[in-house]
Amino acid sequence: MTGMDAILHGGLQGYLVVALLLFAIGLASVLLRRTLLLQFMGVELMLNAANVALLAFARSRGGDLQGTVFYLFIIAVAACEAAVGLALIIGLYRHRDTTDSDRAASLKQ
Amino acid sequence: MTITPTQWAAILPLLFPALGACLIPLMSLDRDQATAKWIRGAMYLTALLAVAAGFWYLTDLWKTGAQPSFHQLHMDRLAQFSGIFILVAAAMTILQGWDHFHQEGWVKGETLSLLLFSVTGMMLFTATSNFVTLFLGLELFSLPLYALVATVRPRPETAEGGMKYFLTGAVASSCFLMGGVLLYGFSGTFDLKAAATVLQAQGLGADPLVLAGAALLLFGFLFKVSAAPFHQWTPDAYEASPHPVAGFMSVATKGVAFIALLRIFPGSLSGVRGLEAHVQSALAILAVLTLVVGNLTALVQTNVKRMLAYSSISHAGYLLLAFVAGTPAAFSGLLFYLVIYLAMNMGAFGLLTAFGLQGSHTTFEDLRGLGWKRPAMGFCAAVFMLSLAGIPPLGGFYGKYMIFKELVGTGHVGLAILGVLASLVSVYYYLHVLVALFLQAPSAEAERLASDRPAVHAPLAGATVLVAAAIVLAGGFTQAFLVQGFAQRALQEGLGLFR
Amino acid sequence: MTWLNSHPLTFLVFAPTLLGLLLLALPQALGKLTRLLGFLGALAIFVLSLAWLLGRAPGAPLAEHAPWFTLVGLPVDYSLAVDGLNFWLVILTTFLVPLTMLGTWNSLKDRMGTFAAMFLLLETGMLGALVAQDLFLFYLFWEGMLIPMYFMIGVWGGDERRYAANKFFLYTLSGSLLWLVALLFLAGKAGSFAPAIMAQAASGLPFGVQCWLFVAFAVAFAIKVPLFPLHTWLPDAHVQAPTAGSVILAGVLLKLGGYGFIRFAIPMFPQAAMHFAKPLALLSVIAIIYGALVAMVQRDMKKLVAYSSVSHMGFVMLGLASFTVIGTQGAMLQMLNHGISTGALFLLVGMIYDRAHTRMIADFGGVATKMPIFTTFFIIVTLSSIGLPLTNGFVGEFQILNGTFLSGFAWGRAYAVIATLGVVLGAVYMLWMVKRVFWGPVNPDEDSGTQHLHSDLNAREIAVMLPLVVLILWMGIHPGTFQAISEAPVATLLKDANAPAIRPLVLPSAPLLGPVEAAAAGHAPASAEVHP
Amino acid sequence: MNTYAWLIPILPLVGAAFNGILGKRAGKRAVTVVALGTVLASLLLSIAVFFAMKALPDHRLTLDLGTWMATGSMSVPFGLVVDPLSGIFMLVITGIGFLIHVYSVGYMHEEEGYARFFSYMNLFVFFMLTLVLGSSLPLMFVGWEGVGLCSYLLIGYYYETDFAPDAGLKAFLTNRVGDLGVAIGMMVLFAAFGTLTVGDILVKAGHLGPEAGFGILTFATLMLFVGATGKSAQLPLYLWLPDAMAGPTPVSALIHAATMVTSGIYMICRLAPVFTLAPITMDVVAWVGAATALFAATIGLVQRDIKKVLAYSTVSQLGYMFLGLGASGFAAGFFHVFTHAWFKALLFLGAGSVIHAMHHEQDLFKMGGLRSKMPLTFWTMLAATLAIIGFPGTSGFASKDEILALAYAKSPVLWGIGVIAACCTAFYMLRLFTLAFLGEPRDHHAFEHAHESPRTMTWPLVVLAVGSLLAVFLGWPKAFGGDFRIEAWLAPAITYGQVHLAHGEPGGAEPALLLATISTVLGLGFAWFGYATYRNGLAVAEARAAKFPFLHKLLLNKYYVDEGVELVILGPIRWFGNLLWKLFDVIIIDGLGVNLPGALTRVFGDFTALFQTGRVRNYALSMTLGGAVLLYVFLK
Amino acid sequence: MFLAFALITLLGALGMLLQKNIIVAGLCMVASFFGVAGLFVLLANPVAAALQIIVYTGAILVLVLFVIMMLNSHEEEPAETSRPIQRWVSVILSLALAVGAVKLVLASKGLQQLAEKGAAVPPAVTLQGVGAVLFADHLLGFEVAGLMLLAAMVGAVALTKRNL
Repeated sequence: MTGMDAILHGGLQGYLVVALLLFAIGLASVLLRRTLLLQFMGVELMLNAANVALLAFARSRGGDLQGTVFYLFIIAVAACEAAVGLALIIGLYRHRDTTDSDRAASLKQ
Repeated sequence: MTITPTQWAAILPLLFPALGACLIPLMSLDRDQATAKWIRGAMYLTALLAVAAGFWYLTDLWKTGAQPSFHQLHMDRLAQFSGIFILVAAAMTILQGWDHFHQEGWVKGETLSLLLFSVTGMMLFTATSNFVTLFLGLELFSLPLYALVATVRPRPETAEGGMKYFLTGAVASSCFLMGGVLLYGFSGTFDLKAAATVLQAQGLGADPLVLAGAALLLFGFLFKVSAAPFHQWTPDAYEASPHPVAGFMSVATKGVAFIALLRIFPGSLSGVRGLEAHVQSALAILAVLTLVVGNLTALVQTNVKRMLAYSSISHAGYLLLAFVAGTPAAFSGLLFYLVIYLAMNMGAFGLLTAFGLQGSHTTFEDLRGLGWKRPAMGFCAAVFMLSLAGIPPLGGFYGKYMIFKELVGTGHVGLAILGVLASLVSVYYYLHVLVALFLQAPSAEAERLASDRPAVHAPLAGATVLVAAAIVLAGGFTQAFLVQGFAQRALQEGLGLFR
Repeated sequence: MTWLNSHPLTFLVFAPTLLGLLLLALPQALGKLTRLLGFLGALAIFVLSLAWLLGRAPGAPLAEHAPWFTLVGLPVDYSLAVDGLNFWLVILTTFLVPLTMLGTWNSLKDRMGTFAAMFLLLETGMLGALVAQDLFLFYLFWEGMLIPMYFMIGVWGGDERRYAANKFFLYTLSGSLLWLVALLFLAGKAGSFAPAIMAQAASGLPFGVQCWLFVAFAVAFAIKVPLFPLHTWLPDAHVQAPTAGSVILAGVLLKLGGYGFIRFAIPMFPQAAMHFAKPLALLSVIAIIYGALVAMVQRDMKKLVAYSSVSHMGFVMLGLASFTVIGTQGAMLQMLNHGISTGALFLLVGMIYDRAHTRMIADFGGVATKMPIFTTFFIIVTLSSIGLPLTNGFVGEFQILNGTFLSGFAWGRAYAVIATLGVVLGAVYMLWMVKRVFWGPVNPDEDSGTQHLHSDLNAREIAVMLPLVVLILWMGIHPGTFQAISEAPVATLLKDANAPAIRPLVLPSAPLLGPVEAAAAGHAPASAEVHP
Repeated sequence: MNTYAWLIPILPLVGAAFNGILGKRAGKRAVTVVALGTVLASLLLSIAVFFAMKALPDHRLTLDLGTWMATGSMSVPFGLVVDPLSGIFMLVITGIGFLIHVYSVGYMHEEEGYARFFSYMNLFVFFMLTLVLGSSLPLMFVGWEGVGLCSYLLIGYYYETDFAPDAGLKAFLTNRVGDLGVAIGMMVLFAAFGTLTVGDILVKAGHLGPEAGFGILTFATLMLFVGATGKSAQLPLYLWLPDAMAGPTPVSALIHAATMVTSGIYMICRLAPVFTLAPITMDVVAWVGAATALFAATIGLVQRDIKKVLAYSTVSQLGYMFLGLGASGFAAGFFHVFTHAWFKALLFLGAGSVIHAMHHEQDLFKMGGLRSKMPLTFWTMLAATLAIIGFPGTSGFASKDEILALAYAKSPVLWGIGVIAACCTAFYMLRLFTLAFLGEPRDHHAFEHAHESPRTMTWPLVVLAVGSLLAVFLGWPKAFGGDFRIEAWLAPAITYGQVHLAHGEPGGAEPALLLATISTVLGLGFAWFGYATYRNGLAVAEARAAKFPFLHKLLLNKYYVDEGVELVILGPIRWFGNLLWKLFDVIIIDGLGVNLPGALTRVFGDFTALFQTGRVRNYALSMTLGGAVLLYVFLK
Repeated sequence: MFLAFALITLLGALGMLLQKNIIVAGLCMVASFFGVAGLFVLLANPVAAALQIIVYTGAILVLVLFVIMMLNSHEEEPAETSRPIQRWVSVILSLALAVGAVKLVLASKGLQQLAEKGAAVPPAVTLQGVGAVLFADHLLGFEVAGLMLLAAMVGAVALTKRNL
């Protein structure tokens, strides 16, 4: 299978492309969106991208269970990040009444 | 599933703070505790005890020379070194926080608990070369810190600082994760040392995705050491957080990130040929950028905490130069530098607490004349600032001395000259603190602080500052002992350098 | 006691620190008592230094050596020694410290104990730098001096003290940091910080590298000297510093620059030093003339004296750049001279400032009428400063000029002749200042400085000035006391450095002057220089 | 006896120290005793040493008192040399010095700074003796600068006035310019001869052929001569001497007439063999001397201040001496120093006596008719005036004639200038004398109170007057059939160590006699002219001056040299110093070199701080950029 | 099949990136996560697919949407100032990253080898197998994950608890 074929036909390369594009979109939403919640979702996307890559690799290594275990941990991390992140966003909202990250810019210089 | 005594030995140092972290929130369940001082005391004592137990255990381990391990956790000399480093920082933070958190309107135990969680994570982070554990350690120490930054909820900017730290940190750890996953994918193992062997054996060392993975891994570390351009969260987070927490972050985060960086890149991944050169050239560029940005921006700060934040960025630049030199001597210089840096930066942030500066009252104006009002603290301030500036014979000088010596020795004279010029610039803003403390007439705030409180405002904070100053001063005379007795042994026996 | 006998230099260097720390620890309420304690301690140190240095057996070197530590593969030795090159500078330092304390007894109103402590810490730095025989050790003391001086200027200084203190600190640090890089480079090559070993390593390097290293050394030292055009920190530092700071700055700190040249820069890189002799000498000559011209138009007495320092230290550098025994010896003496004379001038300016609270020349006039004793001392010191024969200033300048004129370099003669102009200009600015301050009718302005002078020098101040005057005359009449000890080391140093032989003028025809007579005519004790 | 010769300079030093430190407490009597006693002791010792020296076979007494400076090839001893040259000088200094000390007791007795005055005077004697007796050039330089210092202190004696300190400063600084020359000259001689001891230099110079003189030695001697012009007030460094009259009159007599100002001549005589080797220098000496003699004499014609007249006269007479030296007449020049010391000291002391009598009135136009009031002063002044105008038979006649004869041998033009200067001298001296002592009193109030001076002041006058007249016997000019004995006396000193020293040979007797007669007659004629002009008051002179208003004004303002110096030299130097300070130091070095980098660093800091926008998106972006850089570096 | 899930995933993510309405963006995110779960099924990993839906979609995203509702901001607030530089640099960087990613994947020889070597479909991952590995090899990780969850809880409480 050549490269492009592999991508289109669900080879390892295809999963990696999906993962990396997902990663890029996640990063782009952190960079381009101003709404903190969406930026946070971008981060979740980035984590998911890693997940896709991880499990694709695990599969091509003969269904390596280590990968799935690590996936479990990543989910736990994502959950923890969600808890802390959302708490921070709520805390910010209470003080500033906004979820726009550009408006929360009093610390600078 | 039984755990052998050696395995216990490996995890006990982590278990103590973890246990403390779990216990303390339970203590703060009582609703009326705001009035019950003894509960507060008990919480602090528990935290201290947890830290002290870990410290005691680790020093004991150091003395015996054993390097036990538990699964992916290797409590080798380097891990013991960094464990001691972290625990000392934590102890200082707790002592400095005793009164300070109270004044800032936050008395609950969560702060302490989070701190101890973070400590556990840090110890894990520096004690493993397995990516899974490394990542979990990173998250375990980062997540509590995100929260800690924003604990002083009455201040409006704290949540902002926490949010910034969190968001940038999450991006960085995602990148870190992606990098690790890529390395795993190509090697089939999460153990980075084994991965390096596999990659080298299969000739994948120069595969673009492997290199990209390594770069992303480095990204994560550089974020934690706050090297430019991954540094911008630093001043905001420090300014937002309570002084002791800022001190803890500046010292411990940077310290563990550097030690882990040392363990992974020149350590575990050294098996991949050619990677070292990439790392060095990338770090050379970023070190220059870090030195320039850190020092220049620090120069124009009006807020002491922000100045210290930028100064910590610039110190990351000096420390990165050790990687550029890349010799064992430079790394032992790095570890020595970290030890002194621990004392002087914890001390510097502790000064703010000890002077009784609260909230956002941390500008140079607020410091005016305080040096004379509190001579002991003023003396400490002079020691810290001059040491941070690298003026001999203080400890800070020797760290720079060793790194520059190795830089020059490996032919990077230009970088060394840039380094000394940067430290020349840094002298100016460190002196600014002394100018405010000693060379200017006391401000109204200073008069007020001096008049309505006892001589040293926060006794424990003052004490830790004094201890830190003593360490810095002593560091200027026991440098050879520290380097040979600790730094070199950590590197030699833990990492296998100096062979 | 046995420890003391075997470690006199350690004691000498660190006793001030101990004393200083003690003073810092004492409560501030004891202000005056701490001052007294500091003075007595410094005096005791002076007496001990005299006893140890003068009392030792002739020829017996006073040295201590012990390995200290090894870092990054470089051993650092705790190596101290007093020899011909630093002997009198050490005594000058221990002498000036108590004297200055006494001389500025009442100048400060607050934090006297802390000030005395800073002064003593500074003494440690200076003494340490003077006796250190290991470059790392030297560097430690060299930089260590900055800190107390910074506080002395910054805390107890004048209105612009913060600017001056920062400038002093950063200016001097900038030179020494670059120097540090050179030091590390060379030490890495040599594997040691011992000057001799480093010199050997340096001689193996390409000439271009040697030149760069020498420049790094020279710039660090030249800033301290200070050599034109690196002198601009000096006027600010001097003017803003409290009297004691100015005295010790002029008296000892500047000397360390010249001392650095003769102890390290020249012996370690003789070839490069020779290569740069001409630019160094040129800068020295410019410094001499420039300092004098700028001093001439100053309105502040202290600033005038500060610029005169630039001019005088230019002579020192000229003598060193001549690479002759006469010139170098003259430079060594001139360093002592400058320490005594300019130190005395700053003390005197301080004394009048304490009374009148102004230093502007225009605020005075007719001071002689009000303060005859003060005037007498000032005139004597002035005469020494302008190099009147039989005072110390003359001997140094005369030897420097003759040494330069005779030097083996082609430029020597022209530079010597031009530098002589500086002697004239020196008289111009000093005596013009004297005229405007001391002579003439009493300044009639009610607010003028002269009107505020109500008392002449008291016994304490006279006691401070008398030793200085005695020294001025002693050094002028019998410079041998101060020069004999450095004669042999200087000669050896120049010989080792392969300094070019002196170039006497050749008269067109000297048919009857045989070589035997010639050798007899120019008698040269222990010297590489023999006149034909 | 000889081993005590070192006491000669030291005794006055002791006196100076005593008077300077304790004088004020000890009282005037003690001060007087110490000051006079030390100088007198010194004088007696000098006489004894002088004769002891004469008894020595080579007329040369040396004394080594230890080392002063010794390093490398330089070794300078403290040593004394007494030979005829320094011996006579020593006698003049101690002798006339003693007389003037005595005179000062009377003149200064009301002064508050009595002790200070005598301390300075004693110190001056010490330095002057060091100058002449010192065995090496640096030691001579000690005296050279030392007398400059004393001159500075004594001119500025009235320090609470405005003008005296100014004059003192001017004197010192002008002298310093000259000293610069001496210093350079010493350096060159040291480099050339390898020694600074005068005797050794002379010995070595004696071995040199005449061709050695070009180049190095010419430069050295010219530099030394620059020093001489400073100390001996020659063109162009004469400026300080007229102003130096701000000091007390005895000071003018001792320092600015008899001794210090002649040290330039002494130095050239001392180094005569070296100077002789440099003919160009000798020409310069002669011409500068002649020009000074004429220049100063013309200014002297119109001055109103009695001391100023004498000051310009001194400058002029010093020019004469240099003219003699330049014509290789070392003995002649020196002889004029000797005679001049007597009569000029006398003139000054006489003037001082007049001033004292007139209550510090120095304006000649306000005097007149004092002959009757102060006869002793009148007669002694007359003797001095006759001597200075070269009245046949006086000492001045002898020395001046010898110089003119030598000048003619060198160049008739020099002789002409000399004669014109002599005529001017005769005119203004008679003008002074007439205005002061003859005619009608012009200020009656002052005249009424005028009185003869006390005895301490008058008897030195008498002694000096006798000296002025009798000194002639030391050297009756050859032109008039004398033997000019002093030349032979000095020969051992001047030709010391010489193998082939060219002697200045005056021409044959016939033209010499004729020339001498011409100059003498012309001088006497102008003397009469001066007397005639002023004997009936000022009217005639004023009428005559009105005919040449420009010339008169030019002379009255001393050719505007002071103003010119201020405009051309001092002003620009100050301007230049200010320029260096304000532009170079403050703006260029400190501003551009020091503060600008500092400010730029701050500006850069402000710039980098701009990136810290506070917006988390920007932070993430810069991180991403950093990541991109990392990826680029790794994948490159 | 792969293409369909991949497109759902990427388009859902793109929708999240571009959608103005926050709630809609959140729902796009849900779609994307479902796509990812589908991909996991294709990767013979039903355990991961199930977890993806249960934990991610079910827990985390619901939490996020809940917060969105709570904070009462459904539309993105108008920008204070336009920042074209930030926007364009970000867009360019993201595009470069995307393009670069594809190129990297194509350029990677190692990936190709790996894909060829592991082309055969392995047996599906079972919960049992995962559990065995988890408690044998990753006991430490498991404990740490537990600590981390506790820490996050404490942190969230510390940050949001109403009464201090």
